[in-house]
Amino acid sequence: AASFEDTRCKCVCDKTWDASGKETRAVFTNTTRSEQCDCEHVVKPLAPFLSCSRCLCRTETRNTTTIKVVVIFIICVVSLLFVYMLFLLCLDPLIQRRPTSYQQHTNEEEDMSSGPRTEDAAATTPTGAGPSPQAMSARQRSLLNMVSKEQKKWKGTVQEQRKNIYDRHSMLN
Amino acid sequence: AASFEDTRCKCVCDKTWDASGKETRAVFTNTTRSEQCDCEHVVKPLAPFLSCSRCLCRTETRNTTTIKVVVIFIICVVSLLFVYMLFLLCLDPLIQRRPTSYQQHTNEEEDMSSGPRTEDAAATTPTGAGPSPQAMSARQRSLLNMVSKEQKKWKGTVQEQRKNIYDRHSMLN
Amino acid sequence: MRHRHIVKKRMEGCWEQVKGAHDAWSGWVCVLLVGVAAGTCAGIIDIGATWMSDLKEGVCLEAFWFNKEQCCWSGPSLNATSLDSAIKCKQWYSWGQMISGGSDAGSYIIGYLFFVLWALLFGMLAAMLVRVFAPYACGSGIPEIKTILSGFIIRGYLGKWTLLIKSVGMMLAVSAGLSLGKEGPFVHVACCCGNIFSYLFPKYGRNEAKKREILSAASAAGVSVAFGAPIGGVLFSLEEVSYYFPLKTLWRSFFCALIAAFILRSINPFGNDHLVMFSIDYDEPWHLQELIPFILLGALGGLFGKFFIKFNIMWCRYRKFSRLGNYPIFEVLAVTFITALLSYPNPYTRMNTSELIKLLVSRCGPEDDVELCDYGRNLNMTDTFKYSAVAGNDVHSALWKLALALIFKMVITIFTFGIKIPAGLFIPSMAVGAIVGRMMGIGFEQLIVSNPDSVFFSNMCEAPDKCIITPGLYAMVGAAAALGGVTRMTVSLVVIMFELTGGLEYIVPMMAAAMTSKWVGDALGREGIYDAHIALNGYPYLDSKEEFTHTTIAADVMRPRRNDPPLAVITQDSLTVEETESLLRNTEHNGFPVVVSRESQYLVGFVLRRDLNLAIANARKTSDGVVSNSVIYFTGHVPVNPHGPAPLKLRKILDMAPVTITDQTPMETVVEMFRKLGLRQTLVTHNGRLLGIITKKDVLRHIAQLQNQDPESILFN
Amino acid sequence: MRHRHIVKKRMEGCWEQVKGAHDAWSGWVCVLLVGVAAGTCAGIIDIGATWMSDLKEGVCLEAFWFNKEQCCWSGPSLNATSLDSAIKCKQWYSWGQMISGGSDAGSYIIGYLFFVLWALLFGMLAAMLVRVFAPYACGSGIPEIKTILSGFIIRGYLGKWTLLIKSVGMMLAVSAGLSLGKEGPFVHVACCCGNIFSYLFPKYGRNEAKKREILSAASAAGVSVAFGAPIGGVLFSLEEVSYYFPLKTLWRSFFCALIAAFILRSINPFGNDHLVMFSIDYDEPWHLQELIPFILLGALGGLFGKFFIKFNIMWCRYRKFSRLGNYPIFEVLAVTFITALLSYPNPYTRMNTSELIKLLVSRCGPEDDVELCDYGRNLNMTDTFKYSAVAGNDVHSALWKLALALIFKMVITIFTFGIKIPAGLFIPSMAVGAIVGRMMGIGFEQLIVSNPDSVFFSNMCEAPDKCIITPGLYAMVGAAAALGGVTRMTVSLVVIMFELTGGLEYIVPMMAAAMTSKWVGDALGREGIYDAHIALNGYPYLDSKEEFTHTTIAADVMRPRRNDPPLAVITQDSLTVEETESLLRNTEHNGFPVVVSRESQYLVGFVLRRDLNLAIANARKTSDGVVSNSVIYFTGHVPVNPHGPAPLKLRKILDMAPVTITDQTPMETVVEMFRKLGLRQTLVTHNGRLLGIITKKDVLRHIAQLQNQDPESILFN
Repeated sequence: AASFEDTRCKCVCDKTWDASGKETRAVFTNTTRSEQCDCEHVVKPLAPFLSCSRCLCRTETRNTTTIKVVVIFIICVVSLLFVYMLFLLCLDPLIQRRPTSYQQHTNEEEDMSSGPRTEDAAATTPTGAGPSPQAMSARQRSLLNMVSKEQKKWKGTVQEQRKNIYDRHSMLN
Repeated sequence: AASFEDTRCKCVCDKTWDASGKETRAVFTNTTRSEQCDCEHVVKPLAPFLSCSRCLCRTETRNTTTIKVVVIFIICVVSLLFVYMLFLLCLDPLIQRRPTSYQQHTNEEEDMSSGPRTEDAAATTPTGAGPSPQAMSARQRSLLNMVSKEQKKWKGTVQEQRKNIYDRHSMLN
Repeated sequence: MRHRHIVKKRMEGCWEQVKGAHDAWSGWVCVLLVGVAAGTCAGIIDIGATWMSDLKEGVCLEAFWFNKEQCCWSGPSLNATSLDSAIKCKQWYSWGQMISGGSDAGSYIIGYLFFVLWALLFGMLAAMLVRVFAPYACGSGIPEIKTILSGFIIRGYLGKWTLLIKSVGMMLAVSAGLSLGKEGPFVHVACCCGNIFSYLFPKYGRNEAKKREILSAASAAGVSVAFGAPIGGVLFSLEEVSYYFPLKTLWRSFFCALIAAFILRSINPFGNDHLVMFSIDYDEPWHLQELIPFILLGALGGLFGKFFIKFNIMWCRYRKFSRLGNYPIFEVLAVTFITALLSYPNPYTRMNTSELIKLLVSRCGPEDDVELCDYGRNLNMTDTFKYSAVAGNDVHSALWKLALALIFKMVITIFTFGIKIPAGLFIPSMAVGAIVGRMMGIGFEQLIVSNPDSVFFSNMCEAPDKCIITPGLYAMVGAAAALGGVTRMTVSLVVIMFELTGGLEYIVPMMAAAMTSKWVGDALGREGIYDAHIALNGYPYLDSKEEFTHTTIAADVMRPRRNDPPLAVITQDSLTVEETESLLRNTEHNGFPVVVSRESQYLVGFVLRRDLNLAIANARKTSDGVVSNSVIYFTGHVPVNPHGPAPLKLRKILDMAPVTITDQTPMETVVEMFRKLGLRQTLVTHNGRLLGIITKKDVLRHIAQLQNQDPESILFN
Repeated sequence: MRHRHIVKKRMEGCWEQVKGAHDAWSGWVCVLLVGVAAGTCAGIIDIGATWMSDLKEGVCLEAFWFNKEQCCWSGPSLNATSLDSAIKCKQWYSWGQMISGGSDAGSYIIGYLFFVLWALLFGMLAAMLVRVFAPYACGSGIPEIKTILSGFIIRGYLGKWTLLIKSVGMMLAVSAGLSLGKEGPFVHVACCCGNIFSYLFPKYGRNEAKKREILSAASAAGVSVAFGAPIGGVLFSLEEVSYYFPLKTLWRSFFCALIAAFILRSINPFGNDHLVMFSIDYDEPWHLQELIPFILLGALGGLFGKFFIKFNIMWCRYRKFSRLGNYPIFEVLAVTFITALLSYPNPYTRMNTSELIKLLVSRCGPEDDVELCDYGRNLNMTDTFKYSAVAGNDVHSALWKLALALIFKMVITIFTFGIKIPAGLFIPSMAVGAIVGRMMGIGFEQLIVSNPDSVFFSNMCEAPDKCIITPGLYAMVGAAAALGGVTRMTVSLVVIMFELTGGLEYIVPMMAAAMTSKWVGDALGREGIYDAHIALNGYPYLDSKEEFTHTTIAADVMRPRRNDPPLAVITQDSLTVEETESLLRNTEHNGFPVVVSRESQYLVGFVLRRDLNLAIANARKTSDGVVSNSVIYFTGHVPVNPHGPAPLKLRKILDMAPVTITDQTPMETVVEMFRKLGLRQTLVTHNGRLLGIITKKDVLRHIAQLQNQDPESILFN
């Protein structure tokens, strides 16, 4: 079993050839921290005939834990997204069985156009700051309702984005 | 007589001590271009006992002609200025024997103030683009007159600067 | 009165100061958070992308979370024959090796198959995720961010889902081996972070103009983490992305960029090796006559940029208007399949593009056993790797492969940039430039090595066998030239390049190439790729770099035109609620000028459609007595009329300080005012009377008309 | 009509393009020339200054044009005992050696005497030349150039004589050994070059706004040659000097800065040694806990900056308002005498200040035999100079001398900056910071070397005798902090510092120090030294960095005030020539608004006093029939009145597009318009009627009033 250390000492030497004319290796690494990182301790034991004047040694560190945690985190995120995507694509239409409506509105007009519509548009974006008035008034309803409403809003936004990009080709070409 | 070369090879080695405990020199230079610039050619002949692994050699160039020309040019300029200054300070007042008049004007107003005065001011600056109208009309007069007029204008500018800085202390404090 | 005013000010001074300090503080905290978030995202994406990329080839069985390099990190060195025998990295198992056991041909075919399948899987996943969760996450994002920073609002473009999907999609797209980079999308990701965090601070979340300051800083952080180049990031934000870059945000942007780079460096995903992206370890001098190839490289870069932009835009236009646009996921799959199929056989296309660039810009050292470094060196010389030598056979075969890789990359990138997954352009164009540069560098090197005694090259050789030409430098210069040709960046490009490589002394070569590239590119066509995409999409973006040199005046541009119906105006004290409502119904303007009377047309102010709508609806609901024929008053004092219906006072929604110009104002000045003051509209007056209105769209249409373009292509018109 | 207009435009298009190309071309040629000139000037000044400096100590008898270093360049090395015996440089003769022959005490005294005499001679010459030929050549020049770039015009400030005298005076002043640098004045010199060359191109010479673009580029070139830092120069110009920095000039500035640096590098005054000013040859890592001393250095730098600014301004104010100001040459001589007298005994003050900085920021190598490098090193270790060691006695004595030098420099610089010779501030403040930094670095180094096993420092030592702390890095950071404290530069400072030293990896320490320094400095007082000098001189400079946060409106600021006489206006068709002339005589305004009639006050346009004056004088001279009671018409059509005197039509001098605002406009917007559009005045209207006028001076006065300053201190008021 290999050990995956966090520190190594890497020495790069000039290439030479041994007696049989074969090229010797030029890079030597050593992962035991206890020894000093110089040619005498790293290269000499392996290749006593190499001249240390042509070697350059350097300590290098990495963080294996970070890599492990991040990669596992990424796998989880991608899997979750994948499962949720499958749910949305396959099961959701079966459950809901009704066409999702969305209102088409033009983007630039929005931030200067009639008040209520703008309010509405702001509330449908996932980036909206805090709950919108409508959401506030929905406090009486159950939590489930709120979640499903949020989800519907989000779906509306996504559908509109999809419309902009995939159908009307008005953005991001 | 020393020779002042344009190229040298400079080798810097680690300090060592000779048999008598005296520090040896660490820097070796060689100005003969023909030889190669490395430890073998520069350090070894002088100090055969030094290890070349601890020496670093570098070719350096300079341009002695540039230095010579520039320094002589500077000496000339400074001398000329000095002589002219002496002339202005000592002889000029004796020759002219009349107070140089200058018109005081405030600077910001200038570039938006009444036309003729601005024209005038522009013409008095040494940076004015091309000859001013007055200078054009003076084409009939002799060259000497023109030079003396230019000089007078320049003196006016300088006197005004002097006034601003040394007397009124309104600028550059 | 005035005196009292000042005294009041002074008393407020202390409180103002506290408020001001808090305000400034919140800005700093916000950019700090943005920097930390951008750095973290970049770290995660870096690790994920390299891991997934290597997954195409094999897996580190004992610790599956390592990529190939990390897997072999602590064992015997990667690319050197051992002292005794050829010890390969034992921990890494390629798919071929695992399945076929040992046979070489079978292993190759299985490896090929897995390579293509993984690529297709990644590409498909990326395209599906983008389509299902956040369509705005596709593309590079820089054109849109430029547009947003110029004052346009795209709702949801910088949202949470976009951030998540763009990050994941970027990893998948890069891992699929497509010819795209993750550097452009980093800017988008950082801007998403900026937008999300700005909602924590009311000062920034509620004010679009203030939020743009944060976004400017965030885009600096994006480039900073993409390349590890904080200063380059700030300059990129200043030169390329930001529209208004007030100097007070310069410092904050730099702080943000630096924090992001610092966080990324602390995460230090792959150990010390990768601190500077393409770090070079040489500092050999360059010689004056080398400027000729450098300038040639610049010209080639400019040409490449021009043609790349032209064909890419052509293809995007085709996609936009043809049936191709209806099959985005199929398109991604097709491009992925072709890319994977063609790139496996050639080692220079199979490897990660940024690794390829790194290989090309570096000098051959003693530890390099690759084809490109097969030189006949005299190993008894000191500093043998500093000097050029005669190339061996392997170099020639490498040149052939590089040439093939060059053609492949050039063609495939045109089709790749614009497909509906997150995709940046920096790395592919740099790769193209670096290949051309390295090839030219090797050619020049061999020319000189074979003629060391020539008069032209005499100062480049210390001795006949000691000539210094560094092909890696040519690759670096070529990369800068190609990137400059495509993006038309200048100063920021040079700074990014030298932060990227650490080659501070090569600023003149880089500069010469970048300059030539820009000049050649501009001579062939003024637009960079981002501007071209902005124009293709018709975003309302008023370019702040182009000079407006025409002599038209405001009267030529303003609405209403000669035969148009008169301008819809509101009088300050005579219009009834009903009339106003019908005006609101019948027009679609965003706002209305308020005048003294319809006859005199003296301008009083400007009122926004939204405010007017809200105010009337509100008054109808709550105020007692406001009915359809109530008169709306925008004046300070309202005449008391006990018989008529209750008046509606709307002075508080009136903007008393609209920006006005006279009809004789040159359009040059008007354009400058729109740019510098960030106006949306300006009112045109003559002797104090209102004549018309000029909106940003009118200006854009006018400019398009003067450039003989279709003025109606401006978006959302 | 409109269509024809467009068609005409198109026909003109081609010619316009040619003209446009020529215009762009002339800009590039102009900055090229400026760059070449700035580089050449810098090369000459560099050579001259070092030569003259060394003249104080001795002369190279065989080739008098060499300074000490160049004199001994090719002989045995300077600072090493020879292999056999102590061979000193034989070509260089110190004055003491030449005159006294050999005795040590006599030689010292004669050397001292010559040192002081030469210094006095140089100082005297510099002061006299400035006084006689170009008084504007004194000082640093940066505050004035900032003011000029903000739109103010100082005639003759950038003239030929200023250039010549500033260059010569700079050499003399530096050679006199005064505590000043030649880096600030380089900016002034480069701007003079820019101004002079802009007259070769009518597009730039005739248009002040265009000329300022050239001046921006020139100031970038100035910093570029001062430090060999082209990118830092551009950022300096952007951050500190320039007021309007349109992006299109960014590229041109960079080009100019680069050409200047390239020319200077080609002149290569002193051989390869000096390519980067304070080049460092180490790239040791720094550790996280070192940030504490770095931040401490930053705080000290901020404190130093604050107190330096305070005392320097106090002294300058004293000079300005007391009798001291009447003896400028005497003052220069006195300061020179004191400086020379006190600096000779201490080697760290006797040497050139930039050499001192170079010594402090560099690492002790094998060739260094100076006191500061007296460490007890283990010479058998590989890379012994990389690791810290216990300091010897010489280091302690060097620390004492450095402390004395620090106090001396801090005090004398306060009195030096502001005397009437060319004087920059960068080098002295960097020297102060570098001394503090080096001292702190050595302290920290010794602390760690004596406690290598401590928990806090464990990660800084590979082994008990292998701790890495680089005191030179501390000096570098300290220099950045002190310079940042004095000038309040931020990004450009960091960029300059790392271009200066080549230490790309030390950007975080540098940044932390610069940031702390700026924050500490700003907490104690907002102004940098240049802003403080601008305020002291009362230049009309509208700071573009400070936010205007007050809630006043235009009506509060405009003239006429409540009790003032009404605004002097001209009616468009009723004023006679005589009335206008009397108006011109009785008022001193720079321009007059033109209104429809005195009763209605509807605004028509704006006419400049100068134009009006010229037009009337012209008409009186040439037009037939224009007499004192001719009516002046600014309207398009003039009623035919055969009986009355001939009318005077002045429509062509009328500016039909004056910038107007309403009286309710917040001053925040007004200030922004003044800054961004570079206005000199704006007219205030209400419902289309003219109410008043706001000039730049009114704005400045208003800001001064809000900051509780004396509003009447604005210059030329």
